[in-house]
Amino acid sequence: TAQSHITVQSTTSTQNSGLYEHLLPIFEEKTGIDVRVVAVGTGQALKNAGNCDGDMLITHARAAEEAFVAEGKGLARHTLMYNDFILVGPAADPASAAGDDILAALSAIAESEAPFASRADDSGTNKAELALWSEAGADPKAASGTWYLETGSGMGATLNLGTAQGAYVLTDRATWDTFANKSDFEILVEGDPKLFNQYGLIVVSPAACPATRIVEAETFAKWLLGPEGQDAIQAFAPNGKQLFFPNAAE
Amino acid sequence: MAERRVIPLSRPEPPNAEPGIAISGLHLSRSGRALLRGVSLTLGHTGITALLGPNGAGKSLLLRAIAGIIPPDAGEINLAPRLAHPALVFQKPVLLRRSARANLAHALKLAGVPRAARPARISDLLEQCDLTALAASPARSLSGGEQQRLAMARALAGDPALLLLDEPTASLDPKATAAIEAITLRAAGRGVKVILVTHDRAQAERLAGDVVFLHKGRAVEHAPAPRFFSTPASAEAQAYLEGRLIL
Amino acid sequence: MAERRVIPLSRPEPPNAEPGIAISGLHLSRSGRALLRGVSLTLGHTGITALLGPNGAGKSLLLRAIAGIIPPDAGEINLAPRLAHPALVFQKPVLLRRSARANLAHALKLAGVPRAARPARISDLLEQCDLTALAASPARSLSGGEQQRLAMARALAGDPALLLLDEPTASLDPKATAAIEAITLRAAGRGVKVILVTHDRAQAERLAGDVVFLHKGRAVEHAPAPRFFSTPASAEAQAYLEGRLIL
Amino acid sequence: MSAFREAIAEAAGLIVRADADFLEIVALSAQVTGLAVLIACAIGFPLGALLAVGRFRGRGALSLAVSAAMGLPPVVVGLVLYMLLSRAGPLGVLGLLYTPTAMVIAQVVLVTPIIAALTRQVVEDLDAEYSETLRALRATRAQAMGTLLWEARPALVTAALAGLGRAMAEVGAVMIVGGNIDHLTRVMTTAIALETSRGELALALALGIVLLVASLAINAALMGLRQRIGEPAHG
Amino acid sequence: MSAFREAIAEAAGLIVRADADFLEIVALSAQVTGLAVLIACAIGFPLGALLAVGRFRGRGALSLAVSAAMGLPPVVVGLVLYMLLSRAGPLGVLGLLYTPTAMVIAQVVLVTPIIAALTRQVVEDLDAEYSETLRALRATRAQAMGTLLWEARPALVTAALAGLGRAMAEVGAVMIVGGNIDHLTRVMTTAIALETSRGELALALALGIVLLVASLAINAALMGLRQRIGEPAHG
Ligand SMILES: Nc1ncnc2c1ncn2[C@@H]1O[C@H](COP(=O)(O)OP(=O)(O)OP(=O)(O)O)[C@@H](O)[C@H]1O
Ligand SMILES: Nc1ncnc2c1ncn2[C@@H]1O[C@H](COP(=O)(O)OP(=O)(O)OP(=O)(O)O)[C@@H](O)[C@H]1O
Ligand SMILES: [Mg+2]
Ligand SMILES: [Mg+2]
Repeated sequence: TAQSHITVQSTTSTQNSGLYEHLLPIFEEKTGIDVRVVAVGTGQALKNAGNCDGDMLITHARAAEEAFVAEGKGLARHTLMYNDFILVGPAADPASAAGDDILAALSAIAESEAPFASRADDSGTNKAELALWSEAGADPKAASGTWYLETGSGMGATLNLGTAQGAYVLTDRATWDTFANKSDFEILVEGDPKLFNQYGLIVVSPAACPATRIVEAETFAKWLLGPEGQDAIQAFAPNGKQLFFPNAAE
Repeated sequence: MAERRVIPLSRPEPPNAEPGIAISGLHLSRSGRALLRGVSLTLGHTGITALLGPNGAGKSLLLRAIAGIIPPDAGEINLAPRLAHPALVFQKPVLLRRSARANLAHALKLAGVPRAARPARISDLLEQCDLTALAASPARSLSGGEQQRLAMARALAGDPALLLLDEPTASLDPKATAAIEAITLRAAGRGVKVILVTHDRAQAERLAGDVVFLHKGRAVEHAPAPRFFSTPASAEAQAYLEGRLIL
Repeated sequence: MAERRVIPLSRPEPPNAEPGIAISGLHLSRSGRALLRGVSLTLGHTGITALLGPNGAGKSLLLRAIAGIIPPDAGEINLAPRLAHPALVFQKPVLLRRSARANLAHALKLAGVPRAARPARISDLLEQCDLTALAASPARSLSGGEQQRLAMARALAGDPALLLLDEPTASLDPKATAAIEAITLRAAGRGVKVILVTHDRAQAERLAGDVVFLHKGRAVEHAPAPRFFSTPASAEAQAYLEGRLIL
Repeated sequence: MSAFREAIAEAAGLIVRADADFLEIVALSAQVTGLAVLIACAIGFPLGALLAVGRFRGRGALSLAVSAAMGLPPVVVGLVLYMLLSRAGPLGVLGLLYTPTAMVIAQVVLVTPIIAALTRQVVEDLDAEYSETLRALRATRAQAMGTLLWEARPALVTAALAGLGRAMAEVGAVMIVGGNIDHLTRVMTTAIALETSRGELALALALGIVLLVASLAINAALMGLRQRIGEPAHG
Repeated sequence: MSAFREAIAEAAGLIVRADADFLEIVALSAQVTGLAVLIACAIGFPLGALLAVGRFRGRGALSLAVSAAMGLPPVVVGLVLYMLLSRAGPLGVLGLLYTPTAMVIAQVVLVTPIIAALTRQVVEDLDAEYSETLRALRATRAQAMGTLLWEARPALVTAALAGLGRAMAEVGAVMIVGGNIDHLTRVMTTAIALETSRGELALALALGIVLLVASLAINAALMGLRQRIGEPAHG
């Protein structure tokens, strides 16, 4: 039984993958601190933490995270772990997007106007996707509602839509590997360095939010960023596949 | 308890020997109370039968059973084919939340009267029951007597061959009472069979050919009206007519 | 239209000269129809006043106005302080969906009778209205006459000094009618003021000290009962008593 | 509470500006909800009346099922429809998933039980009053149902309003079967959910306020109607 | 339709295994929903009766507001409560955000209008029948309300069931104010939403089936009650 607790505002991808169910029991066992995870979109997570409704943030939108710290709301941003984004789509691959070049794949999709489902929810994944589109020189938003489907929902919901409609989806690997409704979808593009996906950790500043349980939050942050936590992340491999790669030391 | 006497009707019977209404061994109970306890009766095809009896004797229940609204627990009710579709005027009429006219229109529709024929029929019914001036009034805002007259008009809408009237003049003024009695007599004159529940002895004497006296769920006596009122056979009927009650 | 005559009551008045009930210029309309058209009346503190008139004359409306249930459009109703809390028996009583006993218990509670005193009072009321055997029956399943008696018992629950009865015996058998009349007379004997609407001329003659005759929303005549029945002053009342109707 | 003030200003701005995107969302919401409630009434009124006065085997069970179905979780309804309508599903060929039609179907499924259950209660109560009279007038069961429904209309408006409330507020099911696709299946509630997940709370709240204003307007109109048709009842 | 078969098997498995986590979620759902509906009834019944028979300024407006509030979008309710209960909000010191209490509050806000609006309709209908009688018996307004509510109880059970249905199905608001925190604020509906976003459709559906079975059981119990208390009415 935990004496004290902290609240973590987190992205959905980490929760959906089951990472916390793996990490938290280990941490709680050791410290007796009860960690409560609220999984929402990155935008909402930052907003909630800005309202002092969380003691810690785990998100993956570097620019927004740095802005959060710059505004004095967070103590510091730490790199926690990474994985990568992947492009999934129907095995038939009507746009011939498969390969290891994400920009070429996106161009091919735009060219063939094959359906593509975008989260369009300002999440970290969505921001990464939009950056890739603009790097590929395409403006899919102009086709919104035709082949470019802006779902305005979470990763899982967007994947459900994608598999039902045969629409390509850019997703993070963790969510995809643990996603159960894959239908006939396959990973079409992976390994492109542009698909790197970094997760950051921020402890909410007690100066901005006096109610922050700073001691417990720091304890959890230290643990996650330290060897024990990093090892635990490393060890998380549902279905035998590692989903997150700890990189706090870097 | 006195034996039930079934005395043949005084009015002439139609050619066929079959009775108009034959009730045998009718039983009805509710929540453990026996309310009709073996009612057997034979009524003719025509004429006005008065159904008398103290409060709670089962008159309204019997009328509803004859109308086919409540199924008896035991026993049988046989109506001659021409009497198969009776109309019933309830003791406490329930009118629709519409105008008086719309209530009649509704009844005519249910009776299968073609739409085109309804307005004339409605006017006629309103006229008969002296409601013409109130045709557009919401039925539920009518006075007690007016509502009772509307219920009567509604029952007549289907042009029934059997008319079951449950205290139809209980809250009518003398003029309206006379009018309803006249309507009833006119209907009987056309061959309509009428069963009339009333607590008004004089009314029964004025209208009825025969009288059925119900007491505690039993048909205690059935006699031609003059005989019933002059020399009631059962002690219960004697007491009733004198305003006493035998328990 | 004949002039309204206001004739002083024949019964002895209590010491104070103030009238028991003073109604002046009472007007009431609904959906454009004038239903009470300037009713002015002065009634005593005690005694039984019969309120007669054809269907739709406005008797029930007047009773409800006296009971304070419907506010008049114009005019005034003044009740002497001791008559300030009248009880009303409606023409169509609305009973709660509970047992007969529970209906009385509810009325006693509303009348402020302490809980402990209720059972005895209920037994007494059931006894008076001959409903003891039906105490546990759901009120809404009672026969028409039984419901009317229960409504009477409920009105008596509050021990009112002014009793407004709207055709209380319309569907009662002779025995029950006699019983209710006896209760009414007993109450009047105790000093309760009673206003009784009835279409039963004989009943009015038996009970009433004075008669108010209402016609088309006007109090056309107010006279001691013997005089009213022997020599009605207005043409309308004459016609009413003879079963004719003047329009 | 500056957030609220901000939201109200934003809501006013949305209405005043009435930009095309916003109007598109409002229009689709109105279409989907309106159609769904109409269909739900068309099914729920007679179904409720049938449950109230019908005499057939399984009536009790059906009545219970309808009543329990008021608690159908929207996400589950959405899921089942998703499974049926998805390309891999048995009705996939219809191509209905992620169309307004699918959203209407989802709302009909959610709203019909509410309207039917409330109608059953209302008609049952009226039937207690009218059934003997209607039987004495020899009304067929269908005619009796028709008469009772007509007599019940003020209460049916309230039932429809309850259904409308549910339909207007519903997000879980339409999110799944509609997909909240911009310019295609985005309605007010899914837009609110989206803005919320974006952390745009003021904008989300503003949309909510617009929705509530619409709800108020519709309710005012229908309650006026209810009063008008209710009048003869007491008048 | 193997997905459905799978889901049903999964649901049966869940119930049979009844593992601790699952039971925890079910228990919390029952507590939150049960408490919310009780409170909503405690507010909604008298409020509805007051709207039906009360005579006070603003009654029409309040009645309209309650009726329109049936269409309160859960996400908006969740948002507003979030803003109030957030540590940055005016009630932040209470520390209620992300607790079951906050979820109960959210459901009360959503369910009370439904119960109040339906109660108003029912009591209004009864009042048309009883008002003169009660006035003749000199009932105070409060006594009249009490009597009418008591007479209305079979219909009130239906109103409560409609509210219960909404509460059991609700996810948007409890997701925002509860946070769907494992072992703390995770209830059936938020668990279903989570499993859906994980693509675990069969498991989500299984949870939905469990929820429906619970709903059926509660409805059966309450409809039995409704019948029993309704009996004297027609008996
Ligand atoms: N559903 C019921 N449950 C229990 N008792 C009932 C029911 N219906 C009727 N009764 C009882 O059956 C008896 C007969 O009722 P009925 O209405 O036939 O009487 P009635 O002869 O018409 O009396 P009245 O002259 O007062 O109208 C009454 O005592 C009544 O209380
Ligand atoms: N709410 C209303 N709207 C319209 N007309 C009404 C309303 N209430 C009563 N009336 C009319 O007022 C007139 C008087 O009604 P009231 O009930 O007082 O008559 P009454 O004298 O008691 O008649 P009865 O002997 O038939 O009971 C009737 O013609 C009736 O139709
Ligand atoms: Mg009777
Ligand atoms: Mg009257």
